[in-house]
Amino acid sequence: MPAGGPGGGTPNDGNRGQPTTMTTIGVRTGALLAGVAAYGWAMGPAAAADELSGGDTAWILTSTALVLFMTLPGLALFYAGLVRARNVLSVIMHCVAVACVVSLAWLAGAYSLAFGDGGASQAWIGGLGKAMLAGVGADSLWGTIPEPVFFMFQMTFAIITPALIIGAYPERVRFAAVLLFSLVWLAVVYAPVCHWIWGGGWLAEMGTIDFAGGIVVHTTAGVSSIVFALMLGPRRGFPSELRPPHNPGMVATGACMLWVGWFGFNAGSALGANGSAGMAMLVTHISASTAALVWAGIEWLRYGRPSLVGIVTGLVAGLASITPAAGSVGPVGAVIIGVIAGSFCQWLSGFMKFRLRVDDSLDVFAVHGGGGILGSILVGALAVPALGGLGLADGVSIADQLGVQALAVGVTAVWSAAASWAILAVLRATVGLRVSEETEIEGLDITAHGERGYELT
Amino acid sequence: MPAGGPGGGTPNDGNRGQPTTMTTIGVRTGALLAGVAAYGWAMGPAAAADELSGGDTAWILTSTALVLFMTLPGLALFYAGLVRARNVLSVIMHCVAVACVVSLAWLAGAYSLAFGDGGASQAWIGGLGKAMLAGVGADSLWGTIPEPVFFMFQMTFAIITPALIIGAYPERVRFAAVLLFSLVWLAVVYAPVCHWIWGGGWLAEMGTIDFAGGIVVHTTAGVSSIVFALMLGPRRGFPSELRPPHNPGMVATGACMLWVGWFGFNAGSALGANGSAGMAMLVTHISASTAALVWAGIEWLRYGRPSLVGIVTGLVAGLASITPAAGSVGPVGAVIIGVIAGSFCQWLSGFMKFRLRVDDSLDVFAVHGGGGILGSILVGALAVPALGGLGLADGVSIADQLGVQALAVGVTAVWSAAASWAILAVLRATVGLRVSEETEIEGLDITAHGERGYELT
Amino acid sequence: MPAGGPGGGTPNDGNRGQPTTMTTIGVRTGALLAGVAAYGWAMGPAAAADELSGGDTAWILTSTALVLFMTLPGLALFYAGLVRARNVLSVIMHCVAVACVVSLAWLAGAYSLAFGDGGASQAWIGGLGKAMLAGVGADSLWGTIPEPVFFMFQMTFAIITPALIIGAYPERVRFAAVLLFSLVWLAVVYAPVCHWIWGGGWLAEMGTIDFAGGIVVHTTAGVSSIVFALMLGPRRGFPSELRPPHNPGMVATGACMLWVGWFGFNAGSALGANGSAGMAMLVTHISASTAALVWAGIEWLRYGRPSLVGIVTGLVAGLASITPAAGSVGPVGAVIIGVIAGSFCQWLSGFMKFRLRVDDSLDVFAVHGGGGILGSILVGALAVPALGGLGLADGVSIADQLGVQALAVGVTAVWSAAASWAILAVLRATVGLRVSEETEIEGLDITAHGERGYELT
Amino acid sequence: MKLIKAIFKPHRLDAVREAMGEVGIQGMTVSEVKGFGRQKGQTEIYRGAEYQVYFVPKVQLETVVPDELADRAVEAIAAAARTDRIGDGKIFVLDVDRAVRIRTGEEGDEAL
Amino acid sequence: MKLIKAIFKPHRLDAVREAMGEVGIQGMTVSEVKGFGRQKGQTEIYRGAEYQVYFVPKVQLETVVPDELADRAVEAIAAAARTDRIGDGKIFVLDVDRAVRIRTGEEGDEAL
Amino acid sequence: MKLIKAIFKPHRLDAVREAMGEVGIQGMTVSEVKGFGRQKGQTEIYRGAEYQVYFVPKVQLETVVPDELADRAVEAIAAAARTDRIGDGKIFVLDVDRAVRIRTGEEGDEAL
Ligand SMILES: Nc1ncnc2c1ncn2[C@@H]1O[C@H](COP(=O)(O)OP(=O)(O)O)[C@@H](O)[C@H]1O
Ligand SMILES: Nc1ncnc2c1ncn2[C@@H]1O[C@H](COP(=O)(O)OP(=O)(O)O)[C@@H](O)[C@H]1O
Ligand SMILES: Nc1ncnc2c1ncn2[C@@H]1O[C@H](COP(=O)(O)OP(=O)(O)O)[C@@H](O)[C@H]1O
Repeated sequence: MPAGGPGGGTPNDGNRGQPTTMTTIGVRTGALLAGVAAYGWAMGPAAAADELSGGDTAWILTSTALVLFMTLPGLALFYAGLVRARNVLSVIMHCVAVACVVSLAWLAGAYSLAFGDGGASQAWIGGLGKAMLAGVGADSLWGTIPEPVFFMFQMTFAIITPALIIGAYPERVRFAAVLLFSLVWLAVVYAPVCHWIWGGGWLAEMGTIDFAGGIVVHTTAGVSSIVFALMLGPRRGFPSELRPPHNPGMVATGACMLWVGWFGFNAGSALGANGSAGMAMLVTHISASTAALVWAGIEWLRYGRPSLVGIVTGLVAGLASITPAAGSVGPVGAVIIGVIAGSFCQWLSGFMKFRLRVDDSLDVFAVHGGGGILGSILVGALAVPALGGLGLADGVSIADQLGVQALAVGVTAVWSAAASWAILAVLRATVGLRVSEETEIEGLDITAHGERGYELT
Repeated sequence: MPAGGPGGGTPNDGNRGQPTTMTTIGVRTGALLAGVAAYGWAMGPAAAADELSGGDTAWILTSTALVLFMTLPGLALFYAGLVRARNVLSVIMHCVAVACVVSLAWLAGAYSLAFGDGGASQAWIGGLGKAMLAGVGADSLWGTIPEPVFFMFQMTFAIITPALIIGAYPERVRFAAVLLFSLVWLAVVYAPVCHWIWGGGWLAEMGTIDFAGGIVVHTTAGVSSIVFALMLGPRRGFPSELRPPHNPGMVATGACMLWVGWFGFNAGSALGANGSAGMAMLVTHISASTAALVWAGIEWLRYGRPSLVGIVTGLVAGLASITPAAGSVGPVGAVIIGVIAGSFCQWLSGFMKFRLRVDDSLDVFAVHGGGGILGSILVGALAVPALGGLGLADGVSIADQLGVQALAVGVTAVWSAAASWAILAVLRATVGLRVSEETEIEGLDITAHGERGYELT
Repeated sequence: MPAGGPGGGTPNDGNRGQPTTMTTIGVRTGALLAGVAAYGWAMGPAAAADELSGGDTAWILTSTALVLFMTLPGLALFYAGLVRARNVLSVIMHCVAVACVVSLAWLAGAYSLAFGDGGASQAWIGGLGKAMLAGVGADSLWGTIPEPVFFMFQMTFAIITPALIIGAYPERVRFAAVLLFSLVWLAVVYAPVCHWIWGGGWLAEMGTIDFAGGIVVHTTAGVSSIVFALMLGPRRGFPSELRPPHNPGMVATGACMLWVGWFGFNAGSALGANGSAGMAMLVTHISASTAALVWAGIEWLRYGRPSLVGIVTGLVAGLASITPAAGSVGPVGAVIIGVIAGSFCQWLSGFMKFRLRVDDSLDVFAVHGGGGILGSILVGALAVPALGGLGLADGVSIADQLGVQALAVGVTAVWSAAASWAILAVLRATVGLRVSEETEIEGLDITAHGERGYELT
Repeated sequence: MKLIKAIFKPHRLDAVREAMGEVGIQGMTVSEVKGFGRQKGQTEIYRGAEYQVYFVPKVQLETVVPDELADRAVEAIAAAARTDRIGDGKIFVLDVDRAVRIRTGEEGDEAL
Repeated sequence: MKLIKAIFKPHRLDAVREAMGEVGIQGMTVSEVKGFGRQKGQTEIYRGAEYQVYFVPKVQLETVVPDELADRAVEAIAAAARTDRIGDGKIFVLDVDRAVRIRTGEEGDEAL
Repeated sequence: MKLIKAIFKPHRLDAVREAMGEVGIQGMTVSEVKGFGRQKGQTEIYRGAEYQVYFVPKVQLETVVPDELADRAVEAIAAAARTDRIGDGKIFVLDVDRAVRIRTGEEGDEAL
C-alpha cells in the first residue's frame, strides 16, 4: 500500500513519516501517493501547515513507553530466563547498558543520520544537522506530533535492535565488546538502513514496504547475530551438553511483555491514533496467536509435549513476522503469516543449531531474523485485496513489489553481515570478544559483574 | 444510569457501545436514553454520521494494551505464584494458550456472535455476518473509534474471562481439556452472555447495568469455575494437606499488574477519554484500596498477621466487585463496595473450601465470581445520587433496577453452570479431564510440558 | 521557565496546573506568565471557559496508569530484590499497604489540603472543601482534563512519595509503624509541601520551579528517610556484615519498570499531550541513560567490575535528578544532570553509610533525595537557553532563581525532618518502631506476615 | 547408635515419615539431593534442542537411632519408599560413636 | 579422625563458625536441611486455609577433625548453638577411616 | 563397604562423574553445600558497600562402594577434582555397616 512503483520514482518517506490525520484508508493511501508532499515535511518543522494532534501525540507518547517496555524489562527477562542461572544478571546487564549507550548515541548523531536531511547524499545517509537535536524544540512538529515525540519513539526502535543481538552471544562474551559493538553497529548498520527505508533514502524511493521494522529492525539484527555467533564461537558443550533454560517462567513473563509492548511497536508505527493503528494492532495480535499455537502444536506432535518456552517462542516469531506487513495485510494475511512463522522459524531454529552448528544462542536469527525476512517478503503478496490486504500502490504488480522487497532484504542482509564482520574483526584484535574458559564455567554474573543471581537463603 | 426501565422497552446497547464524545454526564445520559440512536450504530459502519475522535481512539488503543497486560503476564503470575513450584509453568502455559485460542476464535466468529447483527434472533445471539471481520476495515467506525480498535478491546475481555477459570483447575487438569473447554465455552457461554448485555440482546433491552463486566466476565467465569472444580475433583490432600503458595512475591507482582491493567478494563469501558473514564478509574482504585485493607485487617484480627497474599487477594476482590458499577457509583459507593468485597469474599473463600469442600483451587468463585455478583447487585442501590452515584434512568426505581440486576445475574449463572457442565461431561468422556495420580505428584511442569520451573544452580 | 520572579509576586499554580492546549512553548510560557488566569482555574470547575481535550485526557489517564505501575510493582520489586530473601515479602507488603492507605487518605482529605482552596490560609494549606471529592463530578474540569483524572494522576504521586521511604526501614520495622507513619506523614508533610509548590501556595508564588517533584516528592521522601533510619537504628551487622541483595534481577526488573513509568511521571506532568510532554520525556530518558553509564563506569574504574545493581541504581538517580527540571532543560542540560547524578549520588551513598553510618538501608536519601535536591538546584542554572534550556521567567536572573530553589529545598527539608521526627517519636513511644532481635534474624516475612518468599521444592 | 542414610524418590517422603513414626522414630533430617544411578536423567527439549539432564532429584533422609531400632527402621523405610520402579534408591547404615542433644546436653540414646 | 555432624538452628551458624575457629577448626561444610523432631513445623495461613508445614529449616554442619579435637569441637558447637529452646538440634560423631586433601594429596590429620 | 564423601569445586562435577564411571562406579548422590576452609569467601560490592561472603559454593558427592574399590575411587575423584588451586576440597572415607537397594531388597555389595 504505501509504496510507489520501483520504477516510478515516487518519493516515499517510509511508513513512519506518513501524515495520519485522515481516518479512512482510501484518503490515507491517496495522500501517500502524493508522495512529494509527504516527503517534504519529512525534513522537519519546515512544513508549517501541519498541526499538532493531541490524540495522535497521546498515542505515540504511549507507544514510546510501550516499546521501551519491550526491551526493559521485556526482552531482558525473555533472554535472561533462557540462560543458566549463573549468567542471568549478565544478560539483563547487557540489555540495560545497550539501551543507555544507544540512547546517548541516538541523541549525539544517529537520529540525525537516520532522519536528518542528507543533502546530496540523501539517498544513502542523513546529515548531521540534527545532531544533539540542533534546531529541534518542543514546538517542532513531525507530521501531527511534536518532533521530540517522534525522536523518542524512533529511539526505542534503535534501542531494541542492537538489544536483540544480545541473544547471539550470552554466557561467553566480554562486556566491553558488547558496548563497543552496539555503539559502532548503531552508526554503521542501523542508522543507514533506517535512513534508506524510513528516512527517505533509496529503498524508500523504490517503494519498499516495511511498516514497523521487518527489515530495519529484524533483518539487520538477525543477520548480524549469525556473524557475531560465528566470530565468537559456540559455548562450551554446544550443542549437545548445554543446560536448559534456568527459568522458563521468566522467559514467558518477558515474552508476554513483548507481546503487550509490540502493540506500541506496530500500532504506534501508524504515527497516529486512527484506523490504521487499530488494524495494525489487530493483525499483529492474530499473527502472534497463530504462530504460538502452531509452534506448540508442532512440538506436541514431535515430542508429545507442548512447552511453555516453545509457545512463547512461537509468539515472538509471529510478532516479528507480521511487523513489516502490519500496515498492509488483513486478518487472513495475518493468519497465513502466523502459520508460516510458527513452522518455518521452528524448523530454522533446529537447522541453525544442528545443521549449520551456529551457536546463535537464543535463536535471534531463527526467531527474529527469519521471521522478519519472511514477513518482509510475504507482504508483497499478502497485501492483495483478495486476501483482505490493503492493496499495493497504483500500477505496482505483486511481482514488482516482491522484487523490491527481496532487493531491500538482500542488500540489508549483505550490508549488515559485512559491517558486523568488520566491527567484530577489529574488536577481536583489540579488546577481545570472549572470556576465558574458566570464566565461562564460573559464569559471567560473578566474574564480570561481581554479583550472584539468586541468594535465596 | 445507562439503563432504560425494565418495562420501558428502551433499547440499550450496553455501556460498551455508548458514544462518548460528550463530556458531561448530563449530556451523556441524555444520549443514552435516546436509545435507538445508540443502538443503531451498534450495528457497525452504517452510522456514517459518527466521526473518529483521536483522543478516544488513543485511550482505547492504550486500554487494549492494558487489558491484555492484565492476563499476560498479570493473571499468569498472580495464579502461578499460588501453586506449587512444580506446577508453576503449567499455569502460565494455560494462560498463554487460552489467550491464543480465544483470539483466533474471536476473529473466526465469536466477535460476530457477540456484537454482530443477530437479525430475528438479535435478542439471543448476534449473527455470523462479521465472522473473520467480514466487511470491517480500517475505516469502519464504532461510535467514535475505529471498529478494529473496538474489536481488539473487546477481545481482551474475551481472553481474560476463560483465563480466570484457570484458577479452578490447576495442578491436576489435562492440557487438552483446558484448550477444548476454553474454546467451546467462549462460543457457548461468553459470546451469548456478552451479546445479551453488551451486544443489544434481551438483558440490554431490560436495562441491565454492567459497566465493565461484573456479569459478562466475573459471573460467567466464577460460576463455571465451581462446576469445573466439581467435575474435576479436588487436588490430592485437599483441603488440609496442601502446600502453601510457592512464591507470594510473584502473586503480588501479578496482582499489581492486574491493578494497573484494570484501569484500562474499567476506565476503557467508557469507550472514550472523558470524565466518565476518569470517574470510573477513580472509583475502581478506591474500591480496590478499601477491599485490600479490609481483607488484611480481618486477617490481622483473626490470625494476628496480615499477609501479602491476603492483601492482594482483597485488592482483586475489590477490583472485581466495582467492575459492573464503575460507571454508576461515586467515591462513597466505591468505599461501600470495597468494604463489602473485602469481608464477604474472604468469608466466601473459607465457606467454599471448608463447608462446601469445593477445590476451586485459586478461589475464582470466591474472589472474582462472588465479587462480580456482589457488585452487580449492589449497583442497583448504590447508583443513587444520595450516595454520590450518577442515578438510575428516568422512571426506574431502585427496586426495579435490583430486580433486573438479580434476574440478569441469575440467568447468567444458571446458563454458565449448565453449559459448563455439558461441555465438561463430554470432555470427561472423551479426552479426559484429569491426569493420573503419579503425574499429579510429579507435577504438571515436567510431565505435561517437559520443563522445570527453577534450575537455580 | 514557568516561574515568576521571587520579588515579582506573579501567582503561579505550579507546573501541574498549566493549561496545555497550546502546542508551542512560546505560547505556553506566555500563558504561564499571565499567571492570574492560570491560577484562577486552579480552583476548580469555576473556570467554565476551559474545554475538555480528548488527547490531553487520554495521555493523563495513561500517565496515571504508568505512575501507579512505578510503585506497583516497580518500586516494590526494585526494593524487594535488595533485601534478604527472608524479608522480600515484607517489603512488597509495605508498598501495597502504603498505596492503599494513602489512596483512601487522599480521597478523605489530603487531595483537598493539597489542591483545594485554602481561603485565608491559601499560602500554607488548602481547605477541606474537596474532602471526599465534594463538589467534584465526572464533568468537573481541571484545565483541559476532567478533575477526577487530575485527582487520580496526583494521587499516584502521593502514593509513591511515602512508598519511597520504605527503603529506609526494611528488615527491622514494625508493620503497624509503617502504616501509621505513612498516613500521618501524608497529611503533615506531603499535603502541605505539595500545596506550597503545586497548589498555589507561598513557594509557587515565589516562582519555585518543580516540574514533576524534585522537591515535592524526592526531597520530602529523602530527608524523611534519614530521620526514619536514625530513629529506628541500623540493621544487625550494619554496615560490615550485611547480606548482599538476594535477587539483583528483581532489582533490575523493578528499575526498568520505574524507567518506563517515569515517562508518565515526568511527561504526564505537562498535563497534556503536547511538545512540552515530548521534551520532558526526552530529557528524562537522556538523564537516566547518562547517569546509569556514569555510575557503572565509576564502578568499573574503582572495582574492576560494573554491576547490574549499580547501573540500575544510577538509572534511578538520573531519573530522580531530572524530575524537577524536566520542563525547563534541554538535552544538553539533561546530559549534565545525568553526569552529576551518576557520580554525586554514588559518592553520597558511600558517604551516608561509611562516614555518617546511617542505615538508610536501600539508599533512599542518597539516590532519590540527593538526586532530587541536586536537580532542584541545578534547574535554576541549566534552564538557560545557552544550554538548550527553555529559559527563566522574564526578569528573573539565574541567581534569583537559584535563591528561590535553594530556599524551597531548604524549607522543605527542614519541615520534612522536623515533622518526621515528631511523628516517629510518638510512634516509638506508643506502638514501637522496631521488632525484636530474634524476629529480625528470623526475618519479617514469616514473623510479621506468616509467609515465606520462596518454596521452590 | 546407627546413622541410617536413605536416598529415595521425593514423593515418597510423606509415606516414609509416617512409617518412621510407626516405628517410634520422631527425629530425622532431610535434604534435597541429586541422584546418579541406573535411573538416568531425562531429556528436556527446548526449541527443538535436546538437553541431557544427568541427575534425578531425590531426597536424602538421615536419622540416628538406637542400635536395636536400626533394622526395623531400615525395613520401614524400604517398605514405604518402594515403588518397584527403577530409581527407588538405597539405604545405608553407619556406626555412630556419640550423640548429643544440644538443648539439654543429654548423650547417647537419650539424645535421639 | 572423627566426622562431626551437627544439626542446629540456622541463625546460630555465625556463632558456631566462630566457636569452631576458637577451637582451631578452620574447615567445615554446611548445608541447608529440613528437620523433623520434637519441634513441629509451623502452621501458615493463606486465604484462610491452614497449611501445616511439617519441617523446620535447619543447617547441618559437617567437619572432620583429629580424634583429640573431637570432644572439644562437640562442646564448642553445643555451647554456641544452644538457645535453650526446643529444636536446638543434635550433634553426632562418626569414625572416619581416611581423609585426603585433593589439592596436595596429603592424607590423615594433615589433610584437614 | 565404604562411604566416600568428597567435597570439591562445582565445575569439576562433570569430570568427577566421568572418572567414577571409568572406575566402574555408577551410583552416587550429590548435593550443593557451602564450604568454609582455607579458601575464603569473596567480597562482593554493591553500591560501593563491600559484602563479605564467608562461604564458597561446593558440591558434595557421596557414594558407597565395595571395600576393594574404595581406594581407586578416592584416587579417581582426587585426580578429576584437582585444579591445584586453593579450595580444591577433601575426600573422607567412612565405614558402612549395611546397604539395601530399596527396589529389590538386595543387600551388601549387590545393593550398590
Ligand atoms: N553407590 C551409591 N552411593 C550413593 N548413592 C547411590 C548409590 N547408588 C545409587 N545411589 C542413589 O540412589 C538413587 C537410585 O539409584 P538407581 O541406581 O537409579 O536405582 P535403584 O535404586 O532402583 O537401583 C540414585 O539416584 C542415587 O541418588
Ligand atoms: N534422631 C535424629 N536423627 C537425625 N536428626 C535428628 C534426630 N532427631 C532430631 N534431629 C534433628 O534435630 C532437629 C531438632 O530436633 P528436635 O527434636 O526438634 O528438638 P531438640 O533438639 O530440642 O530435641 C530436628 O529438626 C532434626 O533436624
Ligand atoms: N575438616 C573439614 N571437614 C569438612 N569439610 C572440610 C574440612 N576442611 C575443608 N572442608 C571443605 O573443603 C573445602 C575446601 O577446603 P579449603 O581449606 O578451602 O581448601 P583446600 O581443599 O585447598 O585445602 C571447604 O570449602 C570445605 O567445604
